[in-house]
Amino acid sequence: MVDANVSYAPTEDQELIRTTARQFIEERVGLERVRELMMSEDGFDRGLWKEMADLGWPGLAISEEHGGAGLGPVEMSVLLEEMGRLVTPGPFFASAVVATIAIQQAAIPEKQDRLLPTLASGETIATLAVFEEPRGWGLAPSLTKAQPSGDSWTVTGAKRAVLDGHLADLLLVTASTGDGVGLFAIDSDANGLTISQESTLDPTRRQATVTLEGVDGASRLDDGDMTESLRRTMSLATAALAAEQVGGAQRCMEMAVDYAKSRYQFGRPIGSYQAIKHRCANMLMKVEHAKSTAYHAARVTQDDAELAVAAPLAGSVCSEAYVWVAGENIQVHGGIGFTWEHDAHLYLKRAKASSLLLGSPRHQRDLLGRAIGI
Amino acid sequence: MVDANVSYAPTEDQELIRTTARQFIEERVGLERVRELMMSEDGFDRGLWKEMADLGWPGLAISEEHGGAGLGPVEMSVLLEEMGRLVTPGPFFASAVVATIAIQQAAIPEKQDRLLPTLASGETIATLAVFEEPRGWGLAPSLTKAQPSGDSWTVTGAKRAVLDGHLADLLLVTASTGDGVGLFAIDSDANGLTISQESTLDPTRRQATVTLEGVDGASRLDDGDMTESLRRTMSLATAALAAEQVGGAQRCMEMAVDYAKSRYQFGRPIGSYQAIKHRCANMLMKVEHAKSTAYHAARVTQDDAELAVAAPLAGSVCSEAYVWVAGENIQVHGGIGFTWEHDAHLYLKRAKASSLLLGSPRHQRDLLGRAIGI
Amino acid sequence: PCDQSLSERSIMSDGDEGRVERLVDELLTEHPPETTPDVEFWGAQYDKGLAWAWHPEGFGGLGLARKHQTRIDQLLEAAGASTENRYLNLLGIAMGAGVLDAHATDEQKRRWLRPMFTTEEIWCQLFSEPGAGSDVAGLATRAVKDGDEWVVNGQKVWTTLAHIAKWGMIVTRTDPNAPKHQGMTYFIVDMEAPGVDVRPLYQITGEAEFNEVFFNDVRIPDEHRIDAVGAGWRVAVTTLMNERVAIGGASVPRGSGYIGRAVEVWEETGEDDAVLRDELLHLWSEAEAARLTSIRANQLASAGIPGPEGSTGKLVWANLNKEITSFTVDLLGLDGTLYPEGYELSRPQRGGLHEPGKAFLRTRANSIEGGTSEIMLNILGERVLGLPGEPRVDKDLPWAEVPRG
Amino acid sequence: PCDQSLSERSIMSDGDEGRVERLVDELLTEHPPETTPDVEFWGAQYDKGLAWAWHPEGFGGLGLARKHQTRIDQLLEAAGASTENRYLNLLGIAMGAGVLDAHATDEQKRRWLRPMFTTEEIWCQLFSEPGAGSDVAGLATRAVKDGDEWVVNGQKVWTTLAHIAKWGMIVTRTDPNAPKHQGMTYFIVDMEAPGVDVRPLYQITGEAEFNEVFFNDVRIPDEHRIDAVGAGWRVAVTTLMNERVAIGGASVPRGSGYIGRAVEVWEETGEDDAVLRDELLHLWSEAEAARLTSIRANQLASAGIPGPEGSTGKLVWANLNKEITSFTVDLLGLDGTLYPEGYELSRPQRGGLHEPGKAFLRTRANSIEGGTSEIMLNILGERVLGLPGEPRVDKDLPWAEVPRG
Repeated sequence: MVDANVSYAPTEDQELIRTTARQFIEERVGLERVRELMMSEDGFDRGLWKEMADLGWPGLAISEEHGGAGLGPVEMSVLLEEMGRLVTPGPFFASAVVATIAIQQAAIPEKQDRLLPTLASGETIATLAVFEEPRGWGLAPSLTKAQPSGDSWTVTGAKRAVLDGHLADLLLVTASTGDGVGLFAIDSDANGLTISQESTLDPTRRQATVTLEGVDGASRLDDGDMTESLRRTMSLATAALAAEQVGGAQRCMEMAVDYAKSRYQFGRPIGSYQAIKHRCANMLMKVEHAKSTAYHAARVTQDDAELAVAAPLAGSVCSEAYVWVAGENIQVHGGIGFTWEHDAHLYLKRAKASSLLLGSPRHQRDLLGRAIGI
Repeated sequence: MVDANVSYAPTEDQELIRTTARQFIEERVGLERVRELMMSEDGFDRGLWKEMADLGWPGLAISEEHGGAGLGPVEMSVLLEEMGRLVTPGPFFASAVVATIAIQQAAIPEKQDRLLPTLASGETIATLAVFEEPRGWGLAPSLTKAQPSGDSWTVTGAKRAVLDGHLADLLLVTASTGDGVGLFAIDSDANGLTISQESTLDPTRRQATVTLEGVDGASRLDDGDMTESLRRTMSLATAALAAEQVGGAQRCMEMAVDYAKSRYQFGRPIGSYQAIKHRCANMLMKVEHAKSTAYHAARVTQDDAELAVAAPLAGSVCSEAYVWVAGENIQVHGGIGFTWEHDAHLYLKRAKASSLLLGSPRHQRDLLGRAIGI
Repeated sequence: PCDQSLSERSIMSDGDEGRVERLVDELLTEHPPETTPDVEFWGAQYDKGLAWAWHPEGFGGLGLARKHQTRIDQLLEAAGASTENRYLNLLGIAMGAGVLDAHATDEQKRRWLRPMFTTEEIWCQLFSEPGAGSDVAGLATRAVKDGDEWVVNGQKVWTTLAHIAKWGMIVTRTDPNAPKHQGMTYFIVDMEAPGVDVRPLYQITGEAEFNEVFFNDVRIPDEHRIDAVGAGWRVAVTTLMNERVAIGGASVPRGSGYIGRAVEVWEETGEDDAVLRDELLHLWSEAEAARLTSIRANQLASAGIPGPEGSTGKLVWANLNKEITSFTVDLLGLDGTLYPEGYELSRPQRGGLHEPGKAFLRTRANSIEGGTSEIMLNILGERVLGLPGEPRVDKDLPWAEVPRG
Repeated sequence: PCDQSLSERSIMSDGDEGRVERLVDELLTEHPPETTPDVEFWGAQYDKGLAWAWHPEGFGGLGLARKHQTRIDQLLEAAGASTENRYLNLLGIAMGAGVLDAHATDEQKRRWLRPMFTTEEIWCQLFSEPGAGSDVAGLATRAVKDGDEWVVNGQKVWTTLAHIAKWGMIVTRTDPNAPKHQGMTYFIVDMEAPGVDVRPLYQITGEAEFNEVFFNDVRIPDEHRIDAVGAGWRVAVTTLMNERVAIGGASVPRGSGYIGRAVEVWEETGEDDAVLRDELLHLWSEAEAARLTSIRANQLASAGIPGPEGSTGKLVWANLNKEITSFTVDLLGLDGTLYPEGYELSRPQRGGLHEPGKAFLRTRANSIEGGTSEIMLNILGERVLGLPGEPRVDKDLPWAEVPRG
């Protein structure tokens, strides 16, 4: 039974990462900066990205031989939880998490040697382009095809929901090769490549639609079919997103509880009314459950079979918890929580969008069912 | 639009039926009697049945030419609502509602002339045997087959969830005839017929399992395929059950509200706490919604297309409302509500069983979807 | 009480229908809708007493029962006359007029009713404050008597139409040392007066349907006071009565509104997942049950049969709207993460709620605006079910001593 | 505080492990489990101080830290010795012993602890009353001093094991004119004494897990009083502490319990409806999240990291058990309307909860027994989140004057 050997108590290193991350994000990012970025054209602050790079964050989970800190998914989940706490904008999740995982899972060693160092240093911003259909979250490319031409490949097709595609230097595109699925690295300035930023429900995390019309010079990263490693990539990405969702949900609960203590109506703090008190208690329960599933998923990434259970479990539980808590946080705040000037809506938008980004809770439960044989 | 010509305000006759019914059921049935019957062997009181017959209840919705009162489904729904209020035991629903509807919908005139008068008078207790599979609520007989022999038929097969089958004088059995579904009248003492009473979750409404081994002398009631009239029969039965569910749900809400006013903890009536107050308010909303759907269904029985929407709507909404309210009623009562001596459990058991008797809410929604094209 | 006697009178005299129809004919012949400017037409309608039939003659009415107004509007609409003023000046014509009819002096009615009805003067309502949301009676905006005038200081929020309104119905605190419900006074304030500062209040959609209104030493003449000094709460209640009735009361066609939109999206996307279908059907059922409930409530109400059916509407629709629009976004899958119209801050565009994303955001307020769901549940529990209230710590204290954090 | 200093001591002396193991070896050699009757073995175990390691020597303990007991039980079970007494006399060994350890005199401990541990004397708990459920401190069972005895009159409910118990832990009202929390006194009552009437309390399954206990002029010697007169609430709290920890604290294997049964039924029935599957997976996810939460809570607790993870268990499982068992009945379709075992009134059979119908009924009490979910939510909100309490109308009144309807 997997339970026995999983330890959930944070190590000192992890606590250190948490403290540093929280301090940096509160001081250097902060919700005021988040608001500026969310109204800006590209929602990106290169200076901030540079500072994160200097802290070694993009390379946190990249091996030392590739210039990273060589830490694991648990440390990354701590960092993501702290980023989620303040709905931190920027391409970190797209590049340092999803794209990096994709390369680590799918790329052959020499390709990893080539790509990972500049991702670790933050010089390169990469993103994974995998989805084609608006619904279903299918991973098998049907529109996008790749054909060998010389020692490189030509890719044609279209992708949607490409996270921060408008900022990416490097696109990692999945395409069918005839004998399976391949992962192709394409520079963002390649001919025939069109990247158009979309307006997103969550203005703190942007997306682009990508079309590829006979894009030449694509470099294939995998050797043969990557279906399996793509599945694993999405599991790991889901687990990572869950950690970010936990951070946001926790913050929403804290906002609601603080307000319930300080807001008086009819001569009493609203938190003294059971309608509010019990809702806050339910928030606590949902957040604790979300944490348990996210922490578990981050700790079993080495165990394929367990990850196949833990990732969709965390994906569905954390998505539903975050959307619910973010919504109830607005209700606890009443009118003020519905205003633009209040921060509550930043979390609601992040929560709702995140719950659909890598697969809806219902889709995640389907994956879970396959994993546990239901 | 159907709304325009549906009137929900009760007529004076309907109010009169309600008053008489409530008085009779409270005085002559009453929950004490219900408890005796529910612990008795067959859960039936022939004397009580006789009294109901004297009031003309079994024939309430049977035409006057057949010895009934010639009233309609709305009047019947008022009576059923009152019966549901006190979880009235006995074969009324099985015989005076479901079996009667089946004959009215499916039987040819001369068969109706033969069967309805003794049903109207209460001399005959009949029941419809339709279900064969434990799940799915399929109406097409797969196990039960009928073959012509002379001027009657021979029926072989098995049926489950036959309401009050152990009390029935007359079984109405659906069977496949090779060229469709037929409805067959079989006397309960026929050779080859085995009727075994089952122990039921709801001890106030009994069931039997029925097996037929080459039962001769079955009289076919329909002329040709009754698939359509069977579907309509089930819709009408669902609408009728919904009225009964409304009566029970309303009573549960009243019990909870009364208790919330009179029960003190910490020096206050528990109804002054929002946890209880808001739950009671939610009970009210669910009960009002249930009423709206049940009253609507009872009033559109003449409009096939609208009934196909209204019946499953009422079936799912009233089932879910009743189960929820009956459960919350126990919670509002706390420990005492969990005791055998308190009446709360009679309603919970009736509610839960009723929600599965003619099709689960999920099944009803499926029917609804087909009717509205979703 | 006054309404009461009026409706009795109207039951006695069956000639009222005839009189109403004759006056409508006159109005239509003297001022043909197709050639008469709306404002002029509405003025003439007022002068004939066809604006609020139940008002006394001379104040836009004929002293008849309320039901006659329905008839009048039907006749006018049938004849192609516009009744848009009832929407354009909603807060005035639906709420303000009721307040004036019940509490104002004849002089005040004469001053305000006609231009209100003609929409020459738009009205708004100034009740809620940052510190007084559910607890409106806790409001802190001060009004201090100074000669024949009152000097008002404070802030109001959630004020619709304030940016185009000429007059505002404002409740103020005039005696901080009286218990909260007794120290309030009600005024009609000139929104163009010096010291009135109206600012758009942007909501989470990026749009500003509402305003914040700041009052800095705004002077209101005493003749703009409604009812007695200290009677403000009584007048405010009259106003709020009308408000909550307005929300969730109306009955809509089956499958319309947000659930209709959800079904559209279901069809547009060609989605066929059994789980989502069941969820859609579940929401459809809830919406249809709520719809039938309000139809039933309206029927019973007009049949004079009292019942709880009416009280549940706002609560139910608030929850349903939130669930349905959230589900509709889910139906879109990855497209649900998009927000085509973007977020630049602006005054609302009409019909924007066709967009599932915007509808999802906007409906978050449904369980807050016009009475939070928590308050509505209290009302349902206490007024409809007769459950006891909670111990009150604020009722009898001087307002100034009520704890406010 | 006493525990505190003990555990400090045990940290200092590493020899404790050795001592414990030596004593266990002695016990096992002197009283080979396979040949020694359980009661005799448990007696010997007590005499060696291996019953409650943290108790003082001579009272079934060795004055060590609690953790040592876990080790002891592991060693004994490994050697094939029975620890069933901890289940057979659950309320005594898990709760009663703690009460005696904290509040009783040495003489009382000497009298009661050994036969409690050997199960020769079964214990029960007499707190709840018909009028005092969530509000236990509102209890009305009177005890009046008469010479060296107390005369008890009143009724207790929800008493497990009362029908086989020799001793009952009872809280009584000894001063009705003191505020509710101050007028109570705690006794150990002889359940075989004249005037004690134990009746089975049948629940909605038809089974009686619990009893009602009536007291008519039951006399309790003053030496059976625990702690001071008027200190009853303090002692009761010690008792309740242990109770709530017991519920929902333990961690179970994945997919076990009610959710495991639901999956079994899913497989047995061969059901494959996508909607029911998603619902099953939803419940499975909730159950697994709750399970992981209690594992995490236990880890953090034993790592000495305080957190809220522990407080949510009972609440969550109460709701989950109700939902899961209700869904399991639905999975059975028409068979869900059956109740194979029937309803004749009886004492419970073990393992009856394998039947979905009975499990559905039994779990309705999960959100009531051992603290209603409403109370648990208050505790979570106030003690864990630090939200303010509600205004109390009963706290400072003399108990006799507290309104009770």
